[in-house]
Amino acid sequence: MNMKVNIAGVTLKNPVMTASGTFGSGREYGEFIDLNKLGAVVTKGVAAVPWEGNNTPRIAETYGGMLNAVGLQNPGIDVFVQRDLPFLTQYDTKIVVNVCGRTVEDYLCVVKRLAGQPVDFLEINISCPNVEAGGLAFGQEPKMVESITREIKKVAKQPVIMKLSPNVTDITEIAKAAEAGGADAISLINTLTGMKIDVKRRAFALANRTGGLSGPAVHPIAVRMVYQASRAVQLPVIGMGGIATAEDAIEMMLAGASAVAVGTANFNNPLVTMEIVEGIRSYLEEEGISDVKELVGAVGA
Amino acid sequence: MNMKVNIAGVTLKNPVMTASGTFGSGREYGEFIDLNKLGAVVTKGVAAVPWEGNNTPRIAETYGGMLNAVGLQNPGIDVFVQRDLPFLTQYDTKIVVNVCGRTVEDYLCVVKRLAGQPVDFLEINISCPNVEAGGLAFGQEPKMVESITREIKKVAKQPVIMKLSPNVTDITEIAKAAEAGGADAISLINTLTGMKIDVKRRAFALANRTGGLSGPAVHPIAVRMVYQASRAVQLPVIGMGGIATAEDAIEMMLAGASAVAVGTANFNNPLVTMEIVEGIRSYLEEEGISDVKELVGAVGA
Amino acid sequence: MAEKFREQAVIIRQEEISYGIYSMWLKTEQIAAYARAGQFISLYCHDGSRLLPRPISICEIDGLDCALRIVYRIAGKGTEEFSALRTGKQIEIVGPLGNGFPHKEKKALLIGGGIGIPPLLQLAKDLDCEKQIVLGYRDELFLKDEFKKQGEVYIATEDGSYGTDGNVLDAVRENGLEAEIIYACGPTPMLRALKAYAASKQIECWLSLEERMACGIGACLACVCKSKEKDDHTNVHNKRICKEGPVFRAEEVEF
Amino acid sequence: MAEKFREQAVIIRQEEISYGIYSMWLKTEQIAAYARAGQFISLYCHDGSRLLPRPISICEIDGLDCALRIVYRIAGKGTEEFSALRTGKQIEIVGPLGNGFPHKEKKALLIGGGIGIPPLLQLAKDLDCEKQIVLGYRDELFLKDEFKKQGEVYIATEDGSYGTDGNVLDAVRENGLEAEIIYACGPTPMLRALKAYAASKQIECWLSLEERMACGIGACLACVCKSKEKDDHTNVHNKRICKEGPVFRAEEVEF
Repeated sequence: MNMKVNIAGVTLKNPVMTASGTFGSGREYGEFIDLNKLGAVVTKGVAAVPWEGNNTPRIAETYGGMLNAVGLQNPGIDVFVQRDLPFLTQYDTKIVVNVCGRTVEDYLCVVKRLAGQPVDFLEINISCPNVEAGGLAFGQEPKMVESITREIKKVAKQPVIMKLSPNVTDITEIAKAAEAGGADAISLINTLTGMKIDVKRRAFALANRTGGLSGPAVHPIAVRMVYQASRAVQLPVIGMGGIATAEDAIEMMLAGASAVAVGTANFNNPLVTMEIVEGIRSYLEEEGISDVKELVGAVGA
Repeated sequence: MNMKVNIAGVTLKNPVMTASGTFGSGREYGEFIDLNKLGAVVTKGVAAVPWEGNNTPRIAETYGGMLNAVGLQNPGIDVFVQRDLPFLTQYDTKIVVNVCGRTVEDYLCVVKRLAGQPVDFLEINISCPNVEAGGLAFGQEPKMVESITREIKKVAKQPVIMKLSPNVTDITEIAKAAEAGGADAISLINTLTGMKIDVKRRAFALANRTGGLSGPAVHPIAVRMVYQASRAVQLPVIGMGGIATAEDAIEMMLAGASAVAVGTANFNNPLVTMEIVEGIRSYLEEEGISDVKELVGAVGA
Repeated sequence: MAEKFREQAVIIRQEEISYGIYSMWLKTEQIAAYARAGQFISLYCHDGSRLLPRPISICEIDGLDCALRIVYRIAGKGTEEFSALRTGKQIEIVGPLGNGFPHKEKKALLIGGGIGIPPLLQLAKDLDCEKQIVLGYRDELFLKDEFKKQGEVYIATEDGSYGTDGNVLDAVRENGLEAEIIYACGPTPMLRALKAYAASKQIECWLSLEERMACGIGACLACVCKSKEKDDHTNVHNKRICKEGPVFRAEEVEF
Repeated sequence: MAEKFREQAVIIRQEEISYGIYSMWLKTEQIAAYARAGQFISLYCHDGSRLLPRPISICEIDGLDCALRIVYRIAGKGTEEFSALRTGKQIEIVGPLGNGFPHKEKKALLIGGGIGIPPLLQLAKDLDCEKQIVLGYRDELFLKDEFKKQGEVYIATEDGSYGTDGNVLDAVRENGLEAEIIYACGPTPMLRALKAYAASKQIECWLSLEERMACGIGACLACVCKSKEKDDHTNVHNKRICKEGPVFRAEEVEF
């Protein structure tokens, strides 16, 4: 049985990746799981310089999900390259570095710095709802998405995945803009902007007031957007949003994703990625499907 | 203690309404609860002529929520006026008639027909994701929202509530468009477009492929949008989206809603609206708040 | 207006009577006293991630003890949750819901297929007339002996391991069964075949239909089926399975 | 790298020891054998609507029986769920997490406030030195007698119903307590006051902090506190409470 998938010319041993921001640079979850068994590790977003992130509380639980407003705290590209990347290259898995910035120049700086590094993909975060400048502001306007994609592609030495926001009227327009800008793949969905209020204190649950909603609660929205986006462009789609079981991952692939990323579910179960890899394998066996790639977009077929 | 709220000059005995489409015209839930105890009953959407709705399956459960694609099946305005309205007027509660249409003329036809009827509010559904024409198409474009609101206001004899879709990049633009068109109030959120795929059959769970996501899963998105919209306009806001407990309702009011509507939670517990009314009352007592109106927008105060 | 109740029912006992099929007796306050054969109850999950009630047909009614029996198959996580409930545990239910079977004094064929078999048991007990019972299974049998106490039972199995090798209509034909009225519940292809059979033989035929439900009480319009005539309530060619049904005259509905 | 485990622990026993405060003994496979005073475990809810683990401090460790004790307050639906678990029930836990208290052989003040009291019990048992224990409560006392077995105990209550009328620092002053080292856990205002007190008296001071957590293992960066120096791991002025903490030198952190 084949579990391998190919994204923009790079072969992953299986379609299960981690979702940026939930998995650090792999070190912490590496105490629970064998990172060699992942299709890819997607790092926490890294910027040109260290970012302090938002004030606390940065997190709030919601019904079937959670809100986060970490605000892209990160140690900056230098420490990342010196410390985190060498940690990851010890493992036989693909490395996707998530890149964030407040300006186009910020993004370009990180992308250039990674040019000679042992990195398999760049994932460009233009969809973080929790930072004042950059992030989501870049990801909601098709023209902006196209132009930032084009700028990044000019300097990138690795395939570029544009990570899209679900906080838009029409996801297909944004996906097409990324494609027009030359993206090698798209990933979606980032989190949905949400809010929680503590009724006892009559105050915001998060210091940042709003946060990004993730977890199983948002899965049906993610499946819909992956379905729409994958039919709107020729690019491979990496599907994420509330995947917590092998069934959820398979559903995402049937909708049109070539690979999937698991995020919030790690917090509920540090071993969940391993269970999903095994669950997909079992499903293929039970259904008599010899190649996991046959699932991609196979809904209604 | 005062539980009364005022929306566009109409006084409701308490801020708890039902959400359109989940409550029929009140008859079925009237077998479980005392409709007299509701702030208002919001009817299922009614159109100029009977609508057959979508094929089945029309419903799918999701994690902490559900998808529906009923497709606005309704008996048409004539039967509604002859049969359902007289049923509702037996009760000492306010009546909000939800109006749907495929064209502007459809909406106007229903609104005119209701002009002389014992109806307290019109709620205009420009945000249903489950019909081919009309519905959502009207609700995602600010210019369209403004113009349809203006047309309706020209003929409406009751206060007009515009019901907004969350499937937009910027809810404040849509809210402002409704205000510019002359709306008396806005209600939000309608459902978020979602999809579920049955992995065993590798087929869509809903005949309509996509459906509207509702339930506690979406509550944080609703709270955020109510917060944003209520600060963008001077209109009263009716908050809905995943309200299942008194706490959820209070949270929505703290975010800026003058009243709330309870939808999907009725399916989980037919008595839930009564429990929410009582729960709000208890909260006010415990917190020493003498007027429920003090909650409106009081987050962070 | 039919009486409906929301109650905390208590599990009297539960057992697995066939692979993945469970029989549960529930103590109710009022529901059993009002229930009729062919009606259903809505059962609510304890787990908060599952919001919608599971509609399950009533298999037996013990009005004296105010107890109800349901027999259901594990079809997902909700029914899996129910199957783990032990004696004494509570479960929230709403009922009785739907119309139930009519009771006519005519020579009857009661035909059940798979998990459509259980609702016919109470009907078989209630009907005071000549009755023949046809039960169709994939392979493993259940409830057979209980039906035998109520009348002549004919079995069909898809794998041919017991009785007629085939479906319920094969069993009807193989045994030359005749009737003035058919009551049936089972998978859609079986009901379609029975509708055609009854029409060709001009036999009165009542079918219990199934569809995904949300509210279970007629408010949400999720669980409709197409109807031949315009329905009084909906004013379109749709009938609510949870309210006007689940039992319909075969000619009334298209499915 | 510290050993961490995910396990299905089993409830040995549980009781309410004060209004809304529960004491639970858990049988673990490995976690208890590796745990130290001041560390915590993550407990996962059964109900699917609650996804995030609840971090709860370890109150006592029985390494021989591989058992752990936690004492926690019902603060929401998750802890309410835990409080209903009876002997023999399972619960998923991850641990041991965090750094725990250092063990120094110096004359010690152990200071706990409210639900910050329990983690000091194991520390009190472990510390082989002169120790004075100060416990601050709003009103109702708990764990007092267990602490008494470990050293001299001084009590402060906010309502003045027992011991010093006031907070833990009032009790320290009223009793003229002196020490070379302070270990403390409790509400933020108390910890702030202790930090200032220790600085003014130039006493070594270790504080156990709290913050909303998601992963509990250092990956998500939710539960940070401001640090005086740039942190080695984060490369900014933030420390992860779940990983570098929850116990910090008072001077290291700003909160």
